[in-house]
Amino acid sequence: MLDSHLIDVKNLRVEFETNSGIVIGVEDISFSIDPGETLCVVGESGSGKSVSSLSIMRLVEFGGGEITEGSLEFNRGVEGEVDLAKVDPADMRSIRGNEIGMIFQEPMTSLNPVFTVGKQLTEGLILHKGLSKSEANKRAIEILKDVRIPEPERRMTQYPHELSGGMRQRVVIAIAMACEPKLLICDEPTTALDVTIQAEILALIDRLKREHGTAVLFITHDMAVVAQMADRVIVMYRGNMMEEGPVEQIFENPQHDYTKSLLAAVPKLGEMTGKAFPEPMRILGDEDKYEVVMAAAKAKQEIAAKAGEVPPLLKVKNLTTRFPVKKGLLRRTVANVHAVEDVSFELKPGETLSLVGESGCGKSSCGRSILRLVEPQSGEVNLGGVDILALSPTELRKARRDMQMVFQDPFASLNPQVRLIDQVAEPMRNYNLASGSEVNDRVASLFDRVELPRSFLKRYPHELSGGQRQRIAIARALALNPKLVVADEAVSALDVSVQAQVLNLLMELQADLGIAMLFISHDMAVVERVSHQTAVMYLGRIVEIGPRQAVFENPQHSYTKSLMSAVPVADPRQKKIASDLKFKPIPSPIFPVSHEAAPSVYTEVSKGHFVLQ
Amino acid sequence: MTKTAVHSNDATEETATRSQWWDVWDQFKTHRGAMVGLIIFVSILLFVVVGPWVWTIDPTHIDIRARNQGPSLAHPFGTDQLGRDIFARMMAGGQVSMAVGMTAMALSLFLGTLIGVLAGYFKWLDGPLMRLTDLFLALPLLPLLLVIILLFRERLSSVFGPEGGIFILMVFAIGITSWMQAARIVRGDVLALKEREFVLAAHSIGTAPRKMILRHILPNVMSPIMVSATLGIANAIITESALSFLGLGFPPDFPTWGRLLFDGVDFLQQYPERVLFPGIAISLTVLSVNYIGDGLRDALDPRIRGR
Amino acid sequence: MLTFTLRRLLLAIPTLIFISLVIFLLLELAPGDPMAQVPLTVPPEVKAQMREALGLGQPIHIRFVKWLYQFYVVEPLYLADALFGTSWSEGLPRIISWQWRSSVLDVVAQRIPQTLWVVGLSYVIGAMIAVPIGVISAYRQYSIFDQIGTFISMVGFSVPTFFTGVLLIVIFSVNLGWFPSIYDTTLVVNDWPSFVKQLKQMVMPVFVLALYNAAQISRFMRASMLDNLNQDYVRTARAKGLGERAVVLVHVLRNSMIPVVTVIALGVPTVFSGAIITEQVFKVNGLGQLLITAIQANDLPTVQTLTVIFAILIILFNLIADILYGILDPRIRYD
Amino acid sequence: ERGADGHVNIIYWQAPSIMNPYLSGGTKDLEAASLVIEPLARYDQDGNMVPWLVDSVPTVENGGVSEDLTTVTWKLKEGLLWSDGTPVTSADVKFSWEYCTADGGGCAQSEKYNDVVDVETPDELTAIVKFGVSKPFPYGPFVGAQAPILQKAQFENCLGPKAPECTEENFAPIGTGPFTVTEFRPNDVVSLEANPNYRDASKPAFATATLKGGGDATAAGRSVLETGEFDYAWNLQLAPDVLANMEAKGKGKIVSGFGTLVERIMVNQTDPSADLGDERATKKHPHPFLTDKNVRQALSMAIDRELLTEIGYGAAGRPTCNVLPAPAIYASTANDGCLVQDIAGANELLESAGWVKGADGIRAKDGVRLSMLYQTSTNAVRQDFQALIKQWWGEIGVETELRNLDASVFFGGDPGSPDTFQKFFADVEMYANNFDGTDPESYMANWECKQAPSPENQWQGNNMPRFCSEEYDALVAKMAVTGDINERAELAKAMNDMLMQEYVIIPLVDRGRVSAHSNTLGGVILNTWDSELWNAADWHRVK
Ligand SMILES: Nc1ncnc2c1ncn2[C@@H]1O[C@H](COP(=O)(O)OP(=O)(O)OP(=O)(O)O)[C@@H](O)[C@H]1O
Ligand SMILES: Nc1ncnc2c1ncn2[C@@H]1O[C@H](COP(=O)(O)OP(=O)(O)OP(=O)(O)O)[C@@H](O)[C@H]1O
Ligand SMILES: [Mg+2]
Ligand SMILES: [Mg+2]
Repeated sequence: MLDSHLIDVKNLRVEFETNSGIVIGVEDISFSIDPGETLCVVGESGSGKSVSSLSIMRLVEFGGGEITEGSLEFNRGVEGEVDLAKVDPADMRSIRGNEIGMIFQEPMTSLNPVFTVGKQLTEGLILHKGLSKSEANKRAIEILKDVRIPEPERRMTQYPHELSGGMRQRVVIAIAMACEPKLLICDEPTTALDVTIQAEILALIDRLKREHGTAVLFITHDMAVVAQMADRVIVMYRGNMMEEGPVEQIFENPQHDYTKSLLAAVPKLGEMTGKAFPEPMRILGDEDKYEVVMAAAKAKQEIAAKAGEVPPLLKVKNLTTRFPVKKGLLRRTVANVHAVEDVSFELKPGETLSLVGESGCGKSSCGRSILRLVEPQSGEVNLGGVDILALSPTELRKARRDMQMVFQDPFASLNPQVRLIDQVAEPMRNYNLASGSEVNDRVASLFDRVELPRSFLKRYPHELSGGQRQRIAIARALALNPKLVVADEAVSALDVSVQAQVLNLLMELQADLGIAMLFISHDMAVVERVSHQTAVMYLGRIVEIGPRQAVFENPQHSYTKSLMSAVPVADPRQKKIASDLKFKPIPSPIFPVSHEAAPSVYTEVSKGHFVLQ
Repeated sequence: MTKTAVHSNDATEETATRSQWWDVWDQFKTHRGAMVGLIIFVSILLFVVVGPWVWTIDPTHIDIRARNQGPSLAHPFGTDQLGRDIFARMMAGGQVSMAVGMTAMALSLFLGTLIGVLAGYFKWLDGPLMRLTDLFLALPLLPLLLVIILLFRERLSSVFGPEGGIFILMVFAIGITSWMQAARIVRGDVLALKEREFVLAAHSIGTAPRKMILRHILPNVMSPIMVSATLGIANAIITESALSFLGLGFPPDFPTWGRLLFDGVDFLQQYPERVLFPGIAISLTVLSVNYIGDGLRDALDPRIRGR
Repeated sequence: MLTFTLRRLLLAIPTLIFISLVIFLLLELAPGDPMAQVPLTVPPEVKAQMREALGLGQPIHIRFVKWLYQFYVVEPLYLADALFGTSWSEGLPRIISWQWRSSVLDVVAQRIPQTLWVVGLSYVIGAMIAVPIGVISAYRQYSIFDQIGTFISMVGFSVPTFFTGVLLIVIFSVNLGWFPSIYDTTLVVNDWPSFVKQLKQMVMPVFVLALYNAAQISRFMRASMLDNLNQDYVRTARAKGLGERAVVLVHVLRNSMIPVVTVIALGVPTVFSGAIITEQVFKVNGLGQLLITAIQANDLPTVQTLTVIFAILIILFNLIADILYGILDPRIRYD
Repeated sequence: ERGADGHVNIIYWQAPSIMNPYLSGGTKDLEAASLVIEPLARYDQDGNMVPWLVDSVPTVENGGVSEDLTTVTWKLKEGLLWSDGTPVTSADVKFSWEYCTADGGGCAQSEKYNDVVDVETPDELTAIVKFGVSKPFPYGPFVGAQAPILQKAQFENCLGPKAPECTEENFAPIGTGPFTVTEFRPNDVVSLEANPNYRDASKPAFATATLKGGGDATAAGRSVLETGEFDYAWNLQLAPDVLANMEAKGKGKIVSGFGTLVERIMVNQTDPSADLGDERATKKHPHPFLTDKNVRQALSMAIDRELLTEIGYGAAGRPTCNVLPAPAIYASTANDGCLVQDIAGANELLESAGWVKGADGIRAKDGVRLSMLYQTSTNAVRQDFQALIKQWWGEIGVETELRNLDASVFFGGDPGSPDTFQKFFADVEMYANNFDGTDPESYMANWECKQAPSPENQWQGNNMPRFCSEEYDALVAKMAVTGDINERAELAKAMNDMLMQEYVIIPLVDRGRVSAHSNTLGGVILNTWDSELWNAADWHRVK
């Protein structure tokens, strides 16, 4: 064994005990990471990436798993090498958080709901670095700044549920990096982040690696990120390692079929230049179907285009949503978060409006406000002629049949006590759409559509991988055949091949059933591929909205431009991390109670393409 | 290493029609404490229900010559100060105590959970229902029970017969005076659960409030309910005896565990077994229910299940 | 939260008056008679005169309003007078017990020390041992500790205090002679021996009650801990390298305390009213004994006053529980 | 020597709530007060009247009572001082009468002063009680623990409706008794110290005393007999073997004495059926079968009183066949046949009266089944009695349903409650009763026709069986005007026998009083005719 390896994993095998007996999480996994090296792990969702990383932290055992085979040699420097699989709990504790930091996949549930961000952040610092409380606080604020959270001082006193998905994710990142560990395990650290922040975070990780020699184990679905970050890559499939090699080799000369299909499915920004309509994703080995779908979709779209003006399905006017910020023991409202500020747009049936923008800019809030899952302050939402904001609770429930949401954090949005089959069947039962065995059949076919094995029907949410959970959430939203779907980061946790399948599915359904989709995403390449319209949000307002082609090919607003420039390229030879990126400091959406927000005024650049003045 | 182990994604599917309750039962079966509890509980039930068919001495028969006897073959648990067979009295008393304990506990849990859930879930009900809870907590128990009994004893007796009437009255009286704690705890949990994202998600798929409560809220407040259940049984058994003792319950020659215990306390020094038998019976019942509740809770929690 | 608290406090006033009314009607309706304890040798006519002298001849609504006035106006004035040396209450009628024919609240005040010493202390002790027991039991679920803890608490809860109390007396007072079986409420603690004496007479009642309280609270604590131990955030805490102690005591405990706080706060008013049997067994003669003797003697003014005092405590502690709830769990919204 | 023996600890399992017996009828309060305030004369352990604050008890013979039985002249002892040092005068005596009879005071003892029209105080030491009618038994006022003398100076401003305002006075009356109150905690404890001005300079032997209240009889007994924490425990009504077991510890002694308390079963002569609505248990509807004397007699015959006594009271009880068992001159022997249980005889009696057993073993006649509801108050011994008697009655073909009721409901006169002993919505009921002092006149008058509780008199009245006999009423009237003690005795016996032979009252046990004192407490003489603490001045420490 080479002494320079920081960690050397050999023949790792992890098993879980479930209802249906013992199942293997991962099997025969071997890899090593050197200091200052980044190992990216890609692979099918559910292939065991998270399980492997949890094993290194020896945290699988707290989740019902067991390391049944293999060794995990970790070089502790002066203290020599230890086998993490065997080391005693006390030593393990001094390693965790200190020498190995981990960023978890689901940011909502991995933060303690009752402690402030500050408390959770400083804990490790105080423990491992022996800092005093005020020193730790200072350091924590620095780290929050590093992960580009706006207004870090204020965030320190906020609770996790008051943050947007991306902010939570950054808090989790900050916690992992707080003690400057030797090995940083990142389990999809940037999936919830917009590209500009993602680029920042990647740069931060890269800097850590360069300056401190931190080794990074980086799990991601985004091949572009892999290309940017990785020194070496492993590809996993169904609990096994398929392929390992330097990043260039993997990208340029993939050996395994799965790797090939993975790379084939990667969307690239700019691919769609010159095309007016969305196109399905390419899937290796499925070209026939692709052609068919393409043809069908084209035909429909042309018919639609010829038919001229279809009345819009969803009309949103001057929508405003604010959250109170409370302070002190008596928790008085001291300010408001202007999460959504004077947002207006229209959406036609069969069309996709993509909402992009910086993390925390109010995309989720906007989506939720439209569905009245949070109560907006003012504005107007009209869905198919129904004034959603005026509905009584019972009417609203009826109306929900037509509008569905895929939640950003799939784990939190699934009831831990209910089997998947019942979770997906629930909407159908709610509206009496099916009964008896018909329900089961429909659930099963939904599972098929989102590429989940039927053997999962009876599992519980915690027994799935992040991507699998997300597919459950999609299946549940589709169960009702709604007219409007708000997909909040619906595919961000999926590996590219599954992502492609799911996106194709969504597009197919859209074409078939005329579903209108509000597609919230960070992945510009995906957005480019799937959307008819694109809206760019910044600080609660839409700063630019228009046909996708117009926005992508002719971005007007400065934020849109910086967004475009920050998109990583899926080519390991074009690394641009931390070289030419310069971002403006992030302004705050929090205003005092008395603040009067100015109305949004737009100028029309070209037909249907508006830019905020 | 198990040969059957397969990769998680490939795990074969069994008959999909098996309901969730089968899983719960499967899990329950593997819970040692729960099974022991269940066995004890069933044994106690058999003892009090089937026992009298086997042991045919009349529990109220007085054999004055056989007073204050220690355990013997003729009287396995001995006799009391009037020469009544304690073994038979334990069986007869158990029937009443178990029946009252279980039903009163069920009623109080039902009320507590219902009110707790309604108050936690529907904001506009929270105030009134919690003030109602305050009121019930504040009402002095004894006068309340006296009034309940005053108002309803005759009426119920005329409809359900004297014993049936008193049984209903006792269950009602105990139930209605002991639901408040459960209600407050459940309400608290519901308040927190309501803010969880999966509840929001359930809203978005159009789950009606009733279903929301039954499917999403209730299963997640199981554990305090289970604890209240165990504590409730003990409480009901003891309260029953206190009520009977005050003349508010069953006739004085009607043995119940609580009453046997109460009567036995005076003889603690001479005949300690007289307190011990009913004391052990009550404790065993409560203990077994506790373990059953534990097992059930574990079985219902999918995160614990499968461990 | 401030408005929430204020609103609740304001709302408490009509609630209390309503509760007072319900209690009043309940007591009126309840069978029983203040003359029940007067010997049978006293002829009925005399009893009728005695009833008259107690004010029972007045119509019920007058008596209620009178009581309301006395309780909510006169008695607070008396209290103010006692505290600040003012003389606002002079000549105003106080609430008079039918048993001792003198102010009810004076006797209540007399009883508070022993109630607090014995019942209050046992509650504090009970809660203080219950929390760690619940935590350890849950953390080491199904370990020996847990099993024993479960066993003791179940037995402790299911065996009534009239039995455990007497058992202790028989063992420790009768057979061993360590502790007195009868509580001396007149004992003044002013030096070491009298303090020891006080400790000795408190040991048994405090133990019995603490066991009972601890049994109950620890069960809730354990259940709540079990609910939280498997949450994802616990994994995060572990990933930070926190020791198990910190993971459990900081992260899990805080979350688990949320429901338990309700249980504990809810139990505080019963400190004042709930220990009737134990007080009887050990002759502590605190508020519980006062209430039960008043009920037995049908001393309505005393019962009514005590009950309403308990109601005030209940409302107060429920409010405190709610506020604590909001503080412990930032997700809860009260507006 | 006064105060030489230190401290004495007394436990009453019912705690005293007030020290003024005029404001409370409760025995516990009377007895506690008797340590402090005293009557002019009281009864000794044999029921004899003894002078207390006077030198002799006035009688017709010594001229203290006028021939026409309308005036009684009491002469106070000379030199008597209140505990505050002021002299006791006849004005105080007179004041005590005024106090109790003042309007709006609700004096619990006003019956004692019935028919008193005036109390004259010709001099400091003489008080002449004037009755409006001739009083064959004129020892109501100022005699016994119920009617002690209050200090005028102290209570002057506490008359009538003002009585409750005098908290300090009611809690710490100034008295002539051996002790004075230092601290009174209602329903908890009374702290006392020796009265510095007690008439006998060498008494009391104890410097201080505590009278602790609360708990239950078992605990009280235990604290005297087993742990020795207390010196005296009052009224230990416990199962005989429990008591015997306690005494075996050797720390104390049990003392008992007999008075007039009789545990009895009342047999309802009216129909308590709920169907009758407002006329339930009134004379309008005679009882369907208990009006048959044979049935009542059979019920009595089936009972083994010896056994009841042995199980329930042991040495503290004796079987009795009379509702008036004492004093000796009033005790009839005519009914003693009942002492022997006779189940066979009872069966025969019922058989011959036409009550035949049905298939279920219960006798019936003309469709009327002998099925009864048997109620009593909650009390361990009573429940044992119920169970035993139920079994015996079962043996003679009578079915019994048992019910026990909370004492405060059962004995409370609340007209709104169906469960009071006056309403008697049951077929038979059991409780105990006695009378104050030694004169049974008013006691026997309880069974006059007009004493039957009914809606008309708000269910007040003590004639629970609703017994009604002109003959009996005539005897009552006669006794009220008969002065001669022997004649009175004959009348009382006749009344007793009439009740007994009609079997409307089935007496069970003559219950004694049981108390306990520690071996180190001397001078205890149990008195059932007056306060148990009557001679506390003589108590002393035995070394
Ligand atoms: N507690 C558990 N019990 C049973 N099976 C589990 C458990 N945790 C994970 N699994 C299974 O183990 C497999 C690997 O899961 P893992 O979370 O490592 O996937 P992943 O590669 O991280 O996927 P994703 O990219 O979707 O997050 C999945 O099939 C999952 O269903
Ligand atoms: N319940 C809440 N209470 C207070 N503030 C909130 C709450 N929910 C969201 N916010 C704030 O509203 C703003 C917008 O949040 P939102 O979740 O809509 O962002 P987003 O655009 O979806 O971001 P992301 O891409 O990171 O998910 C953020 O500043 C967030 O802190
Ligand atoms: Mg994962
Ligand atoms: Mg979001």
